[in-house]
This record gives sequence, structure tokens and C-alpha cells, in this order.
Amino acid sequence: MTDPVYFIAIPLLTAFLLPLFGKIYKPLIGIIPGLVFAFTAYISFDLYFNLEPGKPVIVQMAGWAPPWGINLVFGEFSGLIVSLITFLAFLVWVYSYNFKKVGFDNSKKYFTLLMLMVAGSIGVVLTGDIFNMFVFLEITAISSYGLTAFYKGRDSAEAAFKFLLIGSLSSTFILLAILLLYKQTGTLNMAEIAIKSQAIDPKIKSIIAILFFVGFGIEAEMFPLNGWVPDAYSQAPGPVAASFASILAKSGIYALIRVFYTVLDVEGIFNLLLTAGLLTIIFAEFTAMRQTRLRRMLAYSSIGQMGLIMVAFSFNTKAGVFAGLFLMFNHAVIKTLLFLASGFLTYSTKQKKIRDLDGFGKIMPFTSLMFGLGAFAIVGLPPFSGFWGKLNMLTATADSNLYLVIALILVVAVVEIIYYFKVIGRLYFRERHEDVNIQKPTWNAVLAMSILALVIIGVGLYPDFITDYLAKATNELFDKAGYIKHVLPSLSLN
Amino acid sequence: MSSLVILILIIAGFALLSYFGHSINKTAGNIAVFAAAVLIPLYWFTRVDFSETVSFTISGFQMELGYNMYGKLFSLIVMILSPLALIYALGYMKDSKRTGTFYFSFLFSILGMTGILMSRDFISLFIFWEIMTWSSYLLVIFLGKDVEKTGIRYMVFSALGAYAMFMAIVIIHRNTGSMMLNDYFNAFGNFSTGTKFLTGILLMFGFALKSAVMPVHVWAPGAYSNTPMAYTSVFSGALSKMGVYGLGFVVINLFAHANLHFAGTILAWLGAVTAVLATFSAIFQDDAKKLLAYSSIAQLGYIVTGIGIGTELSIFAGLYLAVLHAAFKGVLFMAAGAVERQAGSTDMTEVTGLIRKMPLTFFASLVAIIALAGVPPLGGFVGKWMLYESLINNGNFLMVIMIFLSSTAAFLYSYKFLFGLFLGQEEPEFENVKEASPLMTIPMLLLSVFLMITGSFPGIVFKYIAEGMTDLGFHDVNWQMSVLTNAWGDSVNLQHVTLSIGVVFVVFLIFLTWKGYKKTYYVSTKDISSSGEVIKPEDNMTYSTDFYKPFERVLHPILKRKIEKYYDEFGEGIGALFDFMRRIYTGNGQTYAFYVIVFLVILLVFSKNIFGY
Amino acid sequence: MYNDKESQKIVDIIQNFARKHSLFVLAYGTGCGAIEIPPTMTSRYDAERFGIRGAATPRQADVLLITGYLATKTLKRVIRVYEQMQDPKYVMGFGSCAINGGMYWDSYNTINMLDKYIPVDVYINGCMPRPEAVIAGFVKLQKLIQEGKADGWDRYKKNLDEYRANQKKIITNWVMPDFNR
Amino acid sequence: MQAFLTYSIYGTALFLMLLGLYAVLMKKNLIKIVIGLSVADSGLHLLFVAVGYINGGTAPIFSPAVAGTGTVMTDPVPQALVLTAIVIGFGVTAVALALVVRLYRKHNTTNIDEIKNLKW
Amino acid sequence: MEGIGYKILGALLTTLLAFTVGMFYAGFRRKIIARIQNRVGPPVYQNFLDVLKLLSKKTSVNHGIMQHLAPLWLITMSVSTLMFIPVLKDGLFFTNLNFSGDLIFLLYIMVFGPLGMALGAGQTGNPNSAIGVSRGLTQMVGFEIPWIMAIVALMIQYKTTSVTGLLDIQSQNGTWMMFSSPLAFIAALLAMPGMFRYAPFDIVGAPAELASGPISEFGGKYLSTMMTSGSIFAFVKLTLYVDLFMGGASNLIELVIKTFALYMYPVLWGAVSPRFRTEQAVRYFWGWPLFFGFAALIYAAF
Repeated sequence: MTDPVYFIAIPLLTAFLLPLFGKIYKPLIGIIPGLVFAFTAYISFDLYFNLEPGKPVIVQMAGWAPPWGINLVFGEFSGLIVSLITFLAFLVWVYSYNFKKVGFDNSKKYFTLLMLMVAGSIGVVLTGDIFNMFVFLEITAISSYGLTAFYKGRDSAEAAFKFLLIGSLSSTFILLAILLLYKQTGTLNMAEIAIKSQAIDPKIKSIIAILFFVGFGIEAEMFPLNGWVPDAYSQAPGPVAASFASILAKSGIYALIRVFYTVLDVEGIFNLLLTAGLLTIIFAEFTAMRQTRLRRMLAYSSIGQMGLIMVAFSFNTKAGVFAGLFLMFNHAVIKTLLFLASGFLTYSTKQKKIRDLDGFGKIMPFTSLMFGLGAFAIVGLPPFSGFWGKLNMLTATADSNLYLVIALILVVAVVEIIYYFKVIGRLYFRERHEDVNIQKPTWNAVLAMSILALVIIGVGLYPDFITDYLAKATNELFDKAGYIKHVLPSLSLN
Repeated sequence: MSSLVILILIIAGFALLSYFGHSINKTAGNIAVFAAAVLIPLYWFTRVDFSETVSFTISGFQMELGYNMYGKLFSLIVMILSPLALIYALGYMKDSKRTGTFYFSFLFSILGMTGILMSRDFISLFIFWEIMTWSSYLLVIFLGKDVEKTGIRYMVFSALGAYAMFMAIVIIHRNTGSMMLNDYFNAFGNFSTGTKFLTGILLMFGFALKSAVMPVHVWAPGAYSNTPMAYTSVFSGALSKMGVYGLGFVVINLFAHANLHFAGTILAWLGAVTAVLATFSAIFQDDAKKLLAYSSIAQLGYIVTGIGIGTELSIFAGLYLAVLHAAFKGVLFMAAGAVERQAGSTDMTEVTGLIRKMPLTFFASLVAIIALAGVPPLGGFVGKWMLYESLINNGNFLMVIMIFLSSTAAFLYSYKFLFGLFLGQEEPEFENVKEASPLMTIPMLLLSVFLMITGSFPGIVFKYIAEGMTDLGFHDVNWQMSVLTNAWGDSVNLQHVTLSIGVVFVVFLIFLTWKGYKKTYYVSTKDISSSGEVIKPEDNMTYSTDFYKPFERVLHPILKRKIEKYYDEFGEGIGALFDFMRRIYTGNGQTYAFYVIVFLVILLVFSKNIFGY
Repeated sequence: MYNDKESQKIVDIIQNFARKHSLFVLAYGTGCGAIEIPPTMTSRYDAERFGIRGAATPRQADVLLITGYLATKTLKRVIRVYEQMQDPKYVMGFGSCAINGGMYWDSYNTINMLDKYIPVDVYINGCMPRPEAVIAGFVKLQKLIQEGKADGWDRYKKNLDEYRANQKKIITNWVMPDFNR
Repeated sequence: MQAFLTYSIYGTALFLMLLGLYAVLMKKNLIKIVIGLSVADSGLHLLFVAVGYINGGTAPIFSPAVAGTGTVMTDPVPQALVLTAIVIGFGVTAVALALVVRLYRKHNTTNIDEIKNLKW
Repeated sequence: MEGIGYKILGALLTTLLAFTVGMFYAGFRRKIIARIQNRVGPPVYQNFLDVLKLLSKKTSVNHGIMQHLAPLWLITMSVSTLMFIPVLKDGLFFTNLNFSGDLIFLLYIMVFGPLGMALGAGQTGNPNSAIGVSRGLTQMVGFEIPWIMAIVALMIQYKTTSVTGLLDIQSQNGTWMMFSSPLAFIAALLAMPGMFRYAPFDIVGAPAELASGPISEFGGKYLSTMMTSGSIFAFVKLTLYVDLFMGGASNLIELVIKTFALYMYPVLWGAVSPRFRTEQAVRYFWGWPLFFGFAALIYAAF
């Protein structure tokens, strides 16, 4: 039962069968995705916790052995990300199970697209084939366009079109890079490319690297490629924005890391990543500070977090990768919580402005509390999980002797504090002037947010819950030879 | 389980208990708070083992909790002041809303302070520091006034300080591979000069910010005066001392031992400047809370000066002043709170003549003000004396003058506080003001008794300070129960002082009261000599607006430059910059696509530089 | 007792000596006579020789000078000031206006006899009395004090009702604190 | 001649891509932008096929007849990839056009410069 | 340590001496001013009579406990300060407690009284009192600074903070400090009129403006106590100046001569001066006196 193939197969299959289920019995549309997400989460956890150290689970599709066939690699690194994605996907489902604005007719499309997106993301993370990765990325992207444009009333089409425009460019670049790579190495298998990449002409290799960098950078919300992000995040439904932050961006950054850590052997890219990451942080956080709309603010903050993750990965040290993974975990969990909470906070306000939130702490105590908790966690205040991520991040930075980067990150963190605490101040310490018809969070939303909050507090109080796994994943990412050995037992790195 | 961990858990437990207690009903919550106020110090005094250390490793960082004597000294402040403030809060917050949040944050900030003082490594120090910061932030904006300005300003400055510390911490970790305080102190001498300065100054900045030293004090007046007064007593009395605590070990353990005395001297200068300017600002405040806030900053300036000078006597003075400041500022903020609650305002131009309505509060504030002004025979004098003597012994004559100027000018605001609230004409408006409830007056009176005792027997505090200073490397600090001695051997015998003042006072008291006792009348404050004009009850003749106008005219050249203005302008400039920066997100999809292409082209053009093939 | 001439104790003699040589004058310039005070105090006549000096407030003063005519409006203030002074206290009436109204005797808004409203210890005649006369008045007052005969303050207390009745006749809207010695 | 042909194919592919990009970046009409995307995609596909083509190769179909004869076959992988890529491109174009329709309904224009409600 | 009996006797004698001398000085002042104004003036014992008269007032009023205590604070301060000042260099009766206090302590105990007085004045509710207090405290900030600078200069120069220590140094060196550290002496001297609050620094009492300021509601026994305290305090200040700058005194005659000579300075200055406004007074003190103070400090430190 526990086979990585099911990750992709089952969501894909049920996604397209969902309308049929709907014909049979309407509520199934809501229930089936939940079962699917629960199932994927279950198998991913099952696989992940039963993983033997240093031995990834490798599945060969259709019986073709690598390098000819497509293979899925469920290692400690990819397994971690997949577990995170499936877990959060399940929570997003729990939250949106009876989300009021998603009527039954619409929920068909909604869940179909959501499942497609999740399946695509899982595919991106698991696949061992570079072209396959592209395909999954496109699945994710197209379903994301759909999800962005989900609400008819808003400017969602505009957001989706921008997303699409840039996303298409991204896919073009990635495809071009794959083409060049194939031309040079004659293979699409990542392990084999990794072996052969040393032989590629450095000029060509640099072009490939840049193409990949820009292509995946768009998904990873890198500056200046992230024009679509605030629009998409702010126009998509609340849970979708959450899943963008936790799933889409994660698959983008995963692809970036995988390509540059494992597949391509280019040193110079890390400096580029560092620069881009820093620029991303600066522009995103500073822009976020001047936002008047909650969702856009969260979106920019999300970009900033992604920049931080990029910076962490750019050190090319174990400490850096460890910190990056920690930040990814934090960002996924906390941003999801924030978006989920903001979904209810801005439910009934037309403009979704921050100033409409005056005194919500009293009207919506639970949701406000969750938002406050998320805000505390994301700016890195102890004893929440965000702090440990930041701590590891900064020690890693210091270990790389980048003191100025530390200063910059901390200055930006101050900016972050300003805009998050402005919201908290409005939520709790302002009097409500006019009445507003609010949407109380449904029980399942409460459940989803509570779980996330518990994770945040739990990890915050005792980060060793996850540090072991992160450390293992880090080791796996750096163990390039091991990866190749496991994927291609016949070949080995010279 | 270790008693230290249990202490932390007890405080956290009580925080949750009072939160949930208050969400059930008020009585239950108040019982929980009262229990916390009694049990936490009880546990600390009786059960906590000060020789114990707890080590554990989290996320690959070794951490250790354990008291040293220096931390114990400050814990003493926390553990005495906070329970009193909690009890006071029971009276003060009786009719407020959201008391659950209040007590939760209150107890959490106590938790933060307790934790800071028992941290033996930077990680736990920072964690508790941040807990303290955000819990106090919640209290700063608790009343919902000025959330944008004061709250954000407090949080931004706190964050700046905390992050400066954070940066220092990671750099230290990079250089020593350890997070232990002691490892850092031991290794400090071997660092390169740049690292020495970077870590030292960053740490100093972080701690100095919490103790509201001059260029970075701007958060303090608003934060102190905006918070519910029940907490401000702790905020100003104990929480700001955490900065002093940190400065103490940074300045002494690092700069003094690595022969970087000038860093300490700079700190001392900043402290002196703070003392002077904050005092000048305090003089012209019309709100008693603001006045006390500025006064707090000034007092912290003295403490910082004492610490910064770094001689035995000066540190002794600084620590002693820290203890005393906790006591008298605790009383004063509590008194201001009592007035605010009973009379409805602390505006000194409005509230007058409460002395006969609130005699206990007045008495407590009188004692505290005398201690604050440093007038013998109360405890404040002892600290002032030691500070001056240490500065004079050290030859820092300009600093002495500044401190003197500040503390002479401090008489002005001391008087203004008492006069503005308690003296002056009794108005019919405040006819029905009652004395505050015993829950509020008893903590004040207890603290004022402490202040009176320290006037003659400061040795009860000296004992702990001398113990604490062993951890700063000053062994065998001489102290006597009631004799103060400076480095040149000159001394003040406090018992003689008290005795002489007491005898004279009593003799003349008897004389003055007994003489013509039956023919001495009390007349109301409306019965004043005013050229025969009859003052009607509703006429308020009290002179309290522009109280120190002439002095303001003198100081105008200094006071017209407000450092807040520079910060505000800086903030506005930054905001404008950010607004400009975000224009890059034009909203036009095509522009975004254009960025992508341009980015790609730039990378391709410079690929040679990037990849270096 | 001590103001009884026959039975002055040694204490009273000393006290009266001090009182007579230390007269703090509350110069309440009511009428035209106020202009006579400065020459009295300054170099030419130098009243300070006798221990006479000005006092700024009634709390410190011993002697109340009524320097001339007294309008009914002013009377209220004068009474207030007088009552605020500490015992023993003395009143000197200046000029004919204070004695019988003088040239204002039929005016609608001045009082005619000061003594009806507050007890006067010494009158100085003249219109206005010159500084020499003023000093003579002071000397007379000193003599009275020494003999214990300057007991206007005592009379006022004893006959308060009578004085009040007279005062209230003039001052129709009586809003004054009680005199409760 | 052969080389010229190869390069002319490469050249054509590159030209198509640049043409597409030009349309994407410079044209203001949404439809034209979508067309530009499609054209760029086509160029890329052409490039793919060109890369996979081996001079004189036959169709890459393994059969007993060709096995072991040493016949040069074109590389089959790019062709398979192109098929996938075309499908994806088609999907993207479809979504894009759907979005254009919705944008036109909302804004009554297809000028991309006028569709910027979301900014900053 | 001759025993407690001598101590108490000495303290009483010192107080009596200070009272008598102070009263006579005040009398002389009135006389001198009168002579300058071409008057005869009151007898020199006039102030005794004033005090006695005020004491013999039959009634007195107060506005509350602080006003009742205000004179008490003043006289407590004066007498206590006196206890800690070496009146004569090595007399049996006049040493009191001067070994157990030092200059800083003296500086601080000297403000104890004015502050208590200010509280009492504040309670009266008389606006004139409050204005007077406000002026007085402001003026205090003014003159304290040069005065403290002078003292600190002495302390740094001679490495002692006790008055007896400074006295010993003067007798060892055989020279007075007004000669050995003239700058400090000048600064202290310039600050002195402010301390005595005579014209042109009589802005606190200012009878013509403020109806005698803080004391406007005090009469009878309260005023007499305050006058007593004032005369003692004048003596205290003069003695302190003499001890610091003029080598102290070894017998009462010397003490009287030196203090009287010193006393003439503010008196004569005041006799011919009008009155400053508050801010003018502060500006005065922060002008030349401050300059000399700085100069003294720099001279002392280097």
C-alpha cells in the first residue's frame, strides 16, 4: 500500500473523477478530497517514518529502470517536503470543507483544482526526472491559474492572467534549459545528469543554470520575478492562498534546491541566490510595510520569507540548509495559519483593508488569537517555532561570516514586526466603531487552525521534535554520491 | 525536576490559570492572581536552590539555567516588587475589562524577567528577553491609547535592541562555538579587535536600550505612561533593570577585563546626558504619569552612569540605586495609578488637593519622592552619595556636575508631582474622592517602609549587592550596616544622621505642636490671603499651569530640539522610501514579464562574472 | 488677664514689649491716605526705627491701617483681611473719614464710622494726617500695647454679634466665611 | 547545405521565440500577448525537434527489420517531450484565453495597460 | 569622645551660638541697609523682638499637616546641618558630629528644609506661595551648579570630601583655599548671593510681587520658627564658606570676624541692587560663575 506512486496517481485520478462522484452523491465532492488528502498524508508519513537511514525509496515507473524510465525518489529530503505538503494539504481541506463561499457547484472545480495542484507539487518533489519535474510543475501552475481565478466577483482574472503570463515565461525557460541539458548530456534522469554535468562546457552550463534559476525562481517568488505573487495571493480564496504559500512556493524552492544542489554542479549560482534572496527580502518586506490590505501584506511577507529561505540555502553549508529547511517548515505552517485566519477576518469586509479590523479581537476571539499567534511566530518571537528557524538561520549566516547579511535580516525583521504588530494592535486594542456582520469560523476551520497553532507552539517549546528530521534531510541533500548510488546502482560518481 | 524549571512552570501555570480564571469569572481569576502573588515569591524564597544548574540541549544548542549571586540580586527586585504590584493590580484593575489578558501578560513578563536572571547562556537569555518584550508590549497597548505611536515605537525599539543582541549572540556563537555566557567572557580577550567591539557594542546597545539610555530612550515615556499603572511600577522598577543587569555583566566582564574602559566611559557619559535631559523633560510635563516616566529615564541614567564607570564603588552605587529605584518608582507609579483611579485623572493642572482625601497615598509618595530626590535621611541619599563619591574619586568631574545638575533639577519635578496631585487647593470637584482600597495602599506603604529603613540601615541591601558583585569580579567588597565610606576614606555615618535629624525633628515637633495648641486652627485652603477677596468654592486658585515657565525660558535652546522629532522624520523618510520602492510592483502584467526578461538578460550578460568560467 | 493693666505678669510685660517694638503693618491702601505711607517708611521719617515694617499678608501682620474713606465695597475686603489676621491685632484709622466720614459723611457708598464695623485702637486725625502724625499714632499704639489697652481684637471677638449686625447692614449680599475664633 | 538547413531551422526556431517574446512584451492587446506566448512555445518546440534530429536518421521505431542494421535513427526522446510540451502549451493557451474573456467582460477592454486594479 | 553629656551640651551651645549670631547678623543687615538708605534703622536686636513677638501671637492657622510641618522641616534642616559642620577647628563643644558627614552629605541635607518648606507652602493653596516655590526651586538649580563645581574642584584637588579633611589641609599648608584655589573661591562667591536670597536674588519672597511668596500663609509661631531657622542657616552657610575657603576658625572671635566679613558681601551687594527676574537669575548663575567653576575644575583636575 505504501508506494510513492499513489501520491500522484490517486489525487490525479480522483481529481478527474470528482465530477462523477458528484453525480452519484453530492456531499461526496467535499468528502472524497478529504479522504484522498488524508490518504496521501498517511502514506507519506508512513513511508517517511519507516524510511531506513540513508536509503531512499525509489520507484521505477512502468518498469523501466533509470536512466531510461521515470523514477520517483522518496528520500529523507524529498520525503520531508512531501510529508509537509500532504499534511498541510489535508489541513487546507479540513479548513475549506464547508467554506461558505465555495458552494457545492463550485466546490467541484475547487477541489479538482486543489487536488491537481497538490498532486503536481508532490510530483515535482518526488520525481527523479527533470522533464517530469517540468510536467508536474506545469500541472501545478495551470491548476494554480485556475484557483487564482476562482472567484468571479473580484479582480481574480487579472491576477490569474499576470500569474499565467509570467508562469508561461517560466515554463518556456525551464523547457529551454531542459533542452540544452538534454543536448549536452543526452539524458533526462537527474542522477545521470549529475554525473555527466561536470563534463558540460561551463559556458553552456552557466546558461542552463541561469535559465533554471529564472524559471524556478518565478515559482519560488524571487525578486524581481514575483510580480504575480501579491495579486494571486490576495485574489485567490483564503485556503488557496494558504496552499500557495505552503505548497506552490515550496515546490518551487524545492526544485531550485534540487537542481542546484544535486543536478547541476555550479558554484557561482549560490552568490546569485544570495543576492537575489536579499533583494527579495528587502523589497518584499519594505513593500509589505506600506500595505493597507491584509492579504496583500501577508503576500509580501510571504515573499520576504521565501527570500530568507533562499538566503539560507545560498550558503551551501549544512547549517544553512538546515536553517533553510527549518524556515521552510515554519513558513509553511505559520503562513498557512495566517492565511487561514485572515480568510475569516476579512470575510465580510469588501476592501479587505487592515483598518477594517479594528476591535476584531473581541468579536472574533479565536480567529484573532490565531492570527496573533501566527504573527508572533512569523516575526520570530520565542517561544514559537519561528524563533528557532531564525536562530538557526542567523547562526548559519554567522558561520558563513556574512555579518552584514545578519544585520540586514534583522533590520528587515524589525520592519516585519512593525507591520504585523500594527495589525495586532488594531485587532485587540482598538474599539470597534461600526457593526459588521461577521462570519464565525466553522468547526472544521477551528480544528485546522488549532492543529497548526499546536504545531507552532509545540515546535516552539521543543524544536527537537523536528530537528532530527531536518538534520537527516540536510545530510541527504549533501550526500550527492549517495543519491546517485541509490538511483542508479549501476553507475557511480567517478 | 529542578526547582528552577518548576519556578518557571509555576509562573507560566499561574499565567494561564489567571487567564482562564478571568474568562470564567472575576473572582476566580483574582484568587488565582492573589495565589500567584503569594506563592511565587514564597516558592522563590523557600524552595529555589540557588546553587543548582540545569543543563539541556535544544536544537543543537547547549543551554543552562542557574542562578548566580548577581542574578539573584536582581531577582530579589523582581520577586519583591512584582507580587506587590500584582496585589496592587487586584485593586487597580477591579473595574477594568479584559483583566485576563492583563494578568496573563503581567505574569508572563515576570516569567521573562525570572528567566533572564537565571539564564546562563545566550539562547535562553534571548528567549526570555523576547518573552518579556512581547508581554510588556501587550501591556503597553493594553489601554488602546496611542497604539500606533507608542505601541509601535516601543515594539520597534525593543526589537532593535533585541536584534542587536541577537546579532551579537550569533557572532559570538560563530567565534566560540558555544552559547554559554561564561565561555564568551573567557574567550573575549582572544577575539580580534573587530569582533570584540562588534559583539560588545551590540550587546551593550541591546541592554542600554532597555534601560532607556539617551539616544534610544524615545520609547520609554510613552510606554511607561500608557501602560496600566499597576504594571508600570514593575515596568519601570524591575523590567528596565534587566537592561542594567545586562550592562553590568557586559561592561564589567568584558570591557573592564579586556582593558576597554573607554567603552564603559562612553556608556557612563550617555547615562549622564540621559539623566540631565530626561530630568529637564520631566520638569515640564503636565501629566504625572509622563513626569514619572521621564523621571524613570533620568534615574536609569544615574544607574547606567554608575555601572559604566566601572569602579567598585560606582557599580555598588549603581546596583544600589537600581534596587532603590525599583522601590520608589514602584511606589510613585502605584500612587499615580491610585490617583488616576480615584480622582479620574493624573493631569496635574486639573487634579489638586488630594492630600486630605488620600493621606496614605500621599504619605507613601512623599517618602518615595524624598528617596527619589536623594535627600537624607532616606535610602535614596545613600545611592546618590556613593555615586557622587565614586565619580569624584575617579576624577570624572564633568560627569559629577551633570549628575548634580540632574539631581538638583530633579527637585523641581519631585515637588511638582507632590504639589500637582496632592497639594494646592481642595476642589469641590474632588470632594468625594476616597482613599484607595487597602489592596492598593498596602503595597505602597510596605515599599515606603523599606525606603525608610534603608535610610539608616542600607546594609540590608548592601549584603546582597556585595554578594552579587563577586560575580562581577569584585571580591570582598567592604560594606557596613550604616556607614558609607568612599575610596579616600571619607565617610558618612547614617545612624548619626538619622539620630540627629530625628532628635531635632521630634524636639521641634513637640514644641511647635504644643505651643498654643488650643489656639491653632485649621482653615480650609479656600481661606487664603488674597487682598481680602473672598474665594468661592468653585474658584480654583492653584497655580499649576506652566509651573516652571521661567525655567523653561532658560532651557528653551536645549529643549527645542527634540530627539523624537528626528526619529519621526527618519521614520517618515523611510516610509516615503518604501512607498517609492513599492512602485516597482506596477500592477501591469507586461511590466512584470519585462522584469523577468530583463533579469534573464542581465544574468546572461554577466554570466561570466557570476560563474567565473 | 494679661491685658489687665493691674495684674500684668512678667511674661506679659516681656511679650508686650516685643509686640510694641515689632509692629508689622499691613498697608491696606483704601483711600487717599495710602500716599502717606511711603514717606513714613522711607528715609525722611524712617518708621523702621520703631520696629515698624511692612507685612505683605494679613497672616503675618499686626497692624491694619485704614488709610482714609472706606467704600462699602471695600469694607467687605477689610473685614475679611481683619479676620484673617492673627491675634493680637490692632487697627489704626487714618484721618477724619475713618472717624466720622469726613467730607464723605453723606456719601451713599462710604461708611461713616469705622469703629462700628471693626474695632479701632487708634485714630489719627487730619485730612490727611502727615507722616509726623502717623508716627505719633504709632507711638500712641505702642503705648497702648505696653499698657495692654490695645484690646480691639478682644472686643471684636466678644462683641462679634454686634459687629456682624452692623456689617450686614452695609453689606447686603453677605457671602463670607464664618469667623470662628 | 545540410548544415545550412540545420542552422536555418535553429534560426527559425530562435526567430519564432524572439518574435513571441516581442509580442508578449510589446503588444498591448491581451489576445496578441497570448498569441505571442503560443508563438514562442512553437519556436521552442521546433528547437526541440531540431535538436533531436540526427542527419539522415529514420523514424525511431524499433522493429525486427531495423534491429541490428546500423540504421541511424533520430533521437526519440525530444519528440516525446515535444508532444507533452505541446499539450501543456495548449492547456495554458486555453486557460489564458478563458481569462482574457473574463477580463474583457469585466474591463471592457483588452488593453493590458488598463487592467491594473491590483498594484503596489 | 568626651561622653554623651558634653555632646548634648555642645550641640545646644552650638545651636544657641548660631541662633544668636545669625539674629545679630540679620539685625546688622537691616541696620546697614538703613544707613545706606540714609535712615536710622531699627536696633540690631530688632530681629529678636520680631521672633519673640511672633511667638507671642495668640492664634495661628494652618491649612493642613504639611503646612504645620513646614517650619519644622526648615529648622530640622538648619540645626542638623549645623551639627555636621565644624564650627571651630578643634573646640570641645563645637565639633558636634562633623566627623560623620562629608560635603556631599552637607549639600544634600541643605535642600531637605527648602523642599519641606515648599511642600508646606504648596498645601496652603495660595497661588503666590506656589509661584514663589517655583521661582525658588528654579533659582536653586541656578546657583547650585557653580557652587557644586567649586566644591567638587576642591574635593578633586585635595582628594578628600570631608570638611574636616579640607580644614586640616588648610592648616597643614598654612594657606587658605581662597588663595590656593582662587577660581573655585570666585565661583563659590559668585554663587553665594543666590544662596542667601538677598537682592538681586530675592525673587522667591518678592513682597511687592508675590506677597512674600511661600511664607505668605505662615504667621505666629510658624513664622517665628522659620525666622529662627533662617538665622541659624545663615550662620551655617557662612561657617561652611569660612571652613572651606578661609581656613576655618580656631576661636569664636575669629569665626565672627571671618563670617561677618563674608556676610558683608551679599548684604552690600543686595543693598544697592534691584531684583532679577527668575530666568535672568538663572542665566546669571550659568554665566560667569559657571565659567569660573569650569576653570576651577580644570585647574583642579590638571
